[in-house]
Amino acid sequence: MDFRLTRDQEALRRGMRDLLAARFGREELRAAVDGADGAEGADRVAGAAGADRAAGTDRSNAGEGADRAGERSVPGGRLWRELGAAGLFALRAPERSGGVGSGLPEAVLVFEEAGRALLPGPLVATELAGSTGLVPGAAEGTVPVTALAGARAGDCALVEHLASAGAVLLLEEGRPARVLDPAAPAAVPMRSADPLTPLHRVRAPLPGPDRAPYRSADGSADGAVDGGEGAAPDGGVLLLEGALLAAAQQLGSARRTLELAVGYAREREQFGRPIGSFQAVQHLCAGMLVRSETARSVVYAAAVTADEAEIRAAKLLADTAAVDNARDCLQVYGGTGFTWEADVHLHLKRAWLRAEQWCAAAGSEERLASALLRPAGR
Amino acid sequence: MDFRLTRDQEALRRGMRDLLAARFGREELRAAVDGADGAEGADRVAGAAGADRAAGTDRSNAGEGADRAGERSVPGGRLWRELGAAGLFALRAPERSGGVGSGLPEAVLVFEEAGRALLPGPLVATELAGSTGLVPGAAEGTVPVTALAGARAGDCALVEHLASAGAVLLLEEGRPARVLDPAAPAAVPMRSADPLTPLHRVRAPLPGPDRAPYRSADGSADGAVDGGEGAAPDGGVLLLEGALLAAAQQLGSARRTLELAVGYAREREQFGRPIGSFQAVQHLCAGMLVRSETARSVVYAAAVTADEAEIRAAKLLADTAAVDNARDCLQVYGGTGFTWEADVHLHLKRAWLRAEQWCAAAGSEERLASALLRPAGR
Amino acid sequence: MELAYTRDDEEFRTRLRSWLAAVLPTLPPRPDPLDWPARRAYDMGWQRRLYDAGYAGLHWPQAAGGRGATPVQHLIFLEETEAAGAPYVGAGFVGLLHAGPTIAAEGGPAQRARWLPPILRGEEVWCQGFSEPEAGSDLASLRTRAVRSGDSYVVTGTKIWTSHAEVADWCELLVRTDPEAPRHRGLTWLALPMDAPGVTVRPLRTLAGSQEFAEVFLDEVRVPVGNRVGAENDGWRVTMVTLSFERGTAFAGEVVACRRTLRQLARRAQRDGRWEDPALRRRLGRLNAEFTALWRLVQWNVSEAAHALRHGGSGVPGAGGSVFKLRYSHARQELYETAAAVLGPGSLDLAEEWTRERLSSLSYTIAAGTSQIQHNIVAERVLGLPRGR
Amino acid sequence: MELAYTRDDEEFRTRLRSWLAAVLPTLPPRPDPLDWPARRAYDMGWQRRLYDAGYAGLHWPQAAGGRGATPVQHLIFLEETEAAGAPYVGAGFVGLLHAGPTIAAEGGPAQRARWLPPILRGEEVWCQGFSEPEAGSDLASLRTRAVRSGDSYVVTGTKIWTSHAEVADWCELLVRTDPEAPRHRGLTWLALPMDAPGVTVRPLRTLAGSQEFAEVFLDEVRVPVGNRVGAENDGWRVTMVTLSFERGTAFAGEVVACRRTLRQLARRAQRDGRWEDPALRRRLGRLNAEFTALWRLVQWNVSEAAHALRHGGSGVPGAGGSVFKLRYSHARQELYETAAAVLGPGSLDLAEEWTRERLSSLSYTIAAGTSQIQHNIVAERVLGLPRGR
Repeated sequence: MDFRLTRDQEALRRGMRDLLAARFGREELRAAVDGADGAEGADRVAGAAGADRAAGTDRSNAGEGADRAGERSVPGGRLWRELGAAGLFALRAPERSGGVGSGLPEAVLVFEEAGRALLPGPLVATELAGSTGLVPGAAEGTVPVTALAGARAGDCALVEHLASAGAVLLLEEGRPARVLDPAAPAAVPMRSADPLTPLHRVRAPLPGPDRAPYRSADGSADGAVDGGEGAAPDGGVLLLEGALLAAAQQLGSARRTLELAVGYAREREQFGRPIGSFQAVQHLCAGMLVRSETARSVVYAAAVTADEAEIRAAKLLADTAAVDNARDCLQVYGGTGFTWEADVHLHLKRAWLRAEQWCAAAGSEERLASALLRPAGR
Repeated sequence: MDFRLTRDQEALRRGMRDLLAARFGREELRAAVDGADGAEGADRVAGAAGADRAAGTDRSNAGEGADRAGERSVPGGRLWRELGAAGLFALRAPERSGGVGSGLPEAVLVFEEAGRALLPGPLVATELAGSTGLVPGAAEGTVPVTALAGARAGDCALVEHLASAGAVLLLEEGRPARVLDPAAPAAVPMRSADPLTPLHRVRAPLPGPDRAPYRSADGSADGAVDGGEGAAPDGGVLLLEGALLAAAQQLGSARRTLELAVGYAREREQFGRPIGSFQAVQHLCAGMLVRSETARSVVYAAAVTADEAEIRAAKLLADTAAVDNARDCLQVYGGTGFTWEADVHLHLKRAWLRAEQWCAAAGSEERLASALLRPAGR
Repeated sequence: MELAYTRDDEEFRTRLRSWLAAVLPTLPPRPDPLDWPARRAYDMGWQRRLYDAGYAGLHWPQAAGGRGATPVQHLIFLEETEAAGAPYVGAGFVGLLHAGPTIAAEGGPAQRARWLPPILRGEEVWCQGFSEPEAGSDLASLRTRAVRSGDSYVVTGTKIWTSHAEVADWCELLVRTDPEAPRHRGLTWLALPMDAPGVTVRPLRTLAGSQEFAEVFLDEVRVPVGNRVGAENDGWRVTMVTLSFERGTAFAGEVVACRRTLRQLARRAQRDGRWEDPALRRRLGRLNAEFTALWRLVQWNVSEAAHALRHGGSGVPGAGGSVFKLRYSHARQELYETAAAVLGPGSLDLAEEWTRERLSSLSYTIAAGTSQIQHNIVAERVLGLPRGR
Repeated sequence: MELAYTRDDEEFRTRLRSWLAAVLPTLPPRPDPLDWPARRAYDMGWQRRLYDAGYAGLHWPQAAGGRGATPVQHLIFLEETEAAGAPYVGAGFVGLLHAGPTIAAEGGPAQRARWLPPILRGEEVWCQGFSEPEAGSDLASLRTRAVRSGDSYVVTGTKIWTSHAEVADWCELLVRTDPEAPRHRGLTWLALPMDAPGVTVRPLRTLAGSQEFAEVFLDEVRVPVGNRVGAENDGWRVTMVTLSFERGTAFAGEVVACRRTLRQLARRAQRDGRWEDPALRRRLGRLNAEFTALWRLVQWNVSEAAHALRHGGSGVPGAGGSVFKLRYSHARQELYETAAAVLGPGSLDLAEEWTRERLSSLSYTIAAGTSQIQHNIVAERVLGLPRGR
């Protein structure tokens, strides 16, 4: 047992961090936000008497601002293709299929970096589609894939980046994964709280085979699947893998807001000294580290074991770490953090969103409770 | 509207505080604890090979140590008779029945002082019995009365001070209050966590009229009830009044542990200065004040309005204030607070106990939730 | 412990309620939240109606043109207007609740005559220029400089978190006149005309996406010496006198509103089938207890303030308000966190007012003194713990 | 990221497991918790068996008579002994985990030869005399005085929170030898024979009612100068070297035990009908996640320690341990609060082990550095925030 990262893993992480710093640094992030914001902003003032209002924006398209503006980071756009070339979406595909042949741990490290950088787009579903080969073009980053994941009858499920997606993964426990046409789900656009993640809501019952799926993943429709290996992967398995990758993003975000808070606490002076010398601020920051270190240990372990209970535990703790760290970072920043210009709110909103996606808390808590009643292994 | 205490109320509170300081100060408190502890301690070492073990203590009597030792404060003993003479148990009885003729607000102030002083004994039930005249001798403090309150079929209910009680109030919602013989409930002694409150547990279904009640409060058995006014009070009403008096005790405890913490934080030095000058300790203490002030406002208001929802709100907030303040006081005291000799644990244990008595949290939360669905009055 | 209102107070309430019932249907439609001039017009129109009906400056001293009402009547006013859905004080906030009372308490006769009546009549809007980018929790560290030059001060600096700056006529400004003096000394209170040359207002967008606030940039703005209230270098005292001119009524209307909001949330939970979740129900039940208690805490503080006023004091000390603010800030955030739990995925939808209010609620533990600062105030000023270092 | 164990480690585990399966049934019955001599005999008997089987001083360097096992093997040892229900280290705690390692690192050859073998063989019990009534969080403020007199130090003072003092042969004692020196200077480490004249042990009762701890009163106790480890006035460094001789394994056995306890609690909830309460179920589910994560955090810290050791370090710095301790203390308290919620009224019954453990768990945020102090350590030493004043 040596839980630490291997040299290759460290190098992979460093490579992804450098790539994102070069291609999606703070400037690109804010450009993407401003782009999305322009469209959304135009929508917001519709109906207002403001002199500079932008007229004629169709409300149903408002959420797609993120895709239209901030050109580089548009799903399927230039950055996505670069990320695809770097292997982000095919890390776990076998090398013979053009993938990298890595495992979940490597995917987790890379997604942690994506979460840290607030990289937008339907990354998780595209990785699942790319690594399983379910959707051609996903691995290369040219066909963004989104997901309808784990919704049960009566649920109201979120779908992100539907307008820019080339396919929708439909993931249900106990059934093979299916690939739907993005036009298939009866989706209603939302005004997304996360400026970089346009959202639709879909109310289950979900579209069945009779509703013209883009392609059914069991091979019954056109197109071969997964290099011709036949049976589509189980929806429940992909759901858990997706939850783990989302947890990794949450972890990256939690560690980033900790960095932001500590940096600010060192620089910002009030009452003649850095606020980081006040116990109240120190304890907020220390609590943030405790959260992110604890979440990290279980996220990495879940990547190694791929155990259902452990993945659910990882998602629970990473959700809490991301949301609570963003909240505490905001508190450390004070008024500065309450501005649109600070990045804190982007982390908080994305963390809120991801906590609702890919196995939300209540369901996982129930599963983890039930697991306690089963005889313990050693 | 003038929410502040009247002069008479201030005087009443001051009188009770002075009386308790004179008759049940810290020395008497610790003597009572040591007395109870001697009996309980003897029980604890039974079976041990310790040289000083006391042999032959019947485990089933262990909980009654509090009643046998610490003579002054034994329910029904000298202090109780003095408190009876001061009106503690008949504050709300009409003057023509020998009571004080006060209202719930006065009872709340007096019970707040009792909670502050950690006065032992079945005070709440005895006051209910004394003020309603349900049990002769209750008002005078010569007949301690305990209660079986609000237990539903299948519940396991706590009864305190059963061995020293002369009667048991059986309080059920929607039914008249009844008075039972202390021998009636099939009670099993517990090893009480609170050294000053011996406990039994009774499993519902509770004893019915066929099981030889001491006296049925609807007048069907011997003895006139409530000055001959006929119908016994509703069990649900007494249950709520009991909850309010218990909340008042919790409030007194919460305010006391705040005083203790602040006093200790001012005196105790570490790192060359009073620990109360450290923000971490300051914030613990400030949080305690916020809890006790908020709880106070709703406890006092509930005493005025006697509204069910408000009483339940008062009990919820007072329970939380008492328990959390005791916890934080312990944290401020550090190791010192972890000793048996410090009073902190007595407050914590009593607060835990009272939180389980007289309307526990889950039921009240449900009621308060349902109340939100009813049309709001103004 | 008397929660019933006196006959006088009940009559006040009845009159107010009748008036509200009559006047509210006559109001124009609410303006768009992004249309500042329309909002100003709406808020000033409401203030004018209050003035005409004798409710303007309810809690101001009669000598300042107010009604000299008791804190209890002020509380009734806030409760009834909120319950009736009347407009908020809006653009009148700073004038009525801070700048006006400051001028009433510390201004000269001419200043009072010039500035107070237009506030009461809804003719002039004030904004507040206290906070600065480098002076948040530590207001005394503010850097905006004012240099005396003849009959004027020449003011240069940046103010932040200023509400209604876009439509304000005046700004109550705290500036540094003596850079050599210790932090709390050397500050001066000025009334800045917002149309003075050198004043630039830039909207400040919050994380909630709203533009309720602005930054105000001051570039060698000349402010006549006659616009100074109080002595030069005495601005800290002048300001603090009024900041503690608080009679337990702060946030009182909001507590009334939160209680209504909570009932709406419960009905929403019922509608969406979320009521079946006992954990959520209990959370709602506990919030009911919480806001019940907070309303009583308001009444307690108002009673204390009324008592203090009757005995010559000015109202509750700011520290009592800190206890309330700490609890209320937390309760309000918990209310909207609970709303998010009720909405589930819908909590990500900005079309839901719940979502927008959840974002706004994040400011409550930061604005007007972070919860960290409030804890310090309570520990040191109320509990008398030794000062931290 | 490798969670699988090496073949060597798996063989170590298999051998240990077989040995435990063979030896545990042969142990005498557990002694009564209040019978100190019986407890000593039991714990020392277990240590002797470990010694005979080659497991004594597993993590000690071989030069000190230990096995020089890796931190990973130490972790396996803690996991397997806990899982098998083997005895705890008990009365051997201070000798094996603190005083022994201190002597191994800082003692002279004669001192090592005198004190280390009896610790490993289970022949001598050590206790710890660090904390004092006036020196809790601030250990450097300790006041117990030691005055040099010929070949001895004459020691006077009071030590508190000393475990196993009643049956200890030796006490590792931190005393002040230079009252003029700054707080952390002027301290000296001494090995005190507990049978020396002037030593009085008084049991200290905790709020849990137990007497696990004692106060030790020292009245002009003579300690030979030869019992000093390290230089005079260098005791702080000597002590801290060993306090940070921590390889991520602290509380590892407890985490294994908590996970078992949590499963028992779930079954208890099921038995008592409390499983029907979804709020309670979810709380148990979240605890499952929490302790899963804590176990992984232990493995992470052990891996870091093993790596550091391989590269010449001494193990994890104490600050990494602070992160773990903060989280674990809170999780343990939450575990027993949840147990109280499961038990309801039964949570007031001391006959329930849950109730007694709930009381004991209260010490976790206080003992060995309060959570407040741990937060400071994390903020300043790990995050590098500026020192508080």
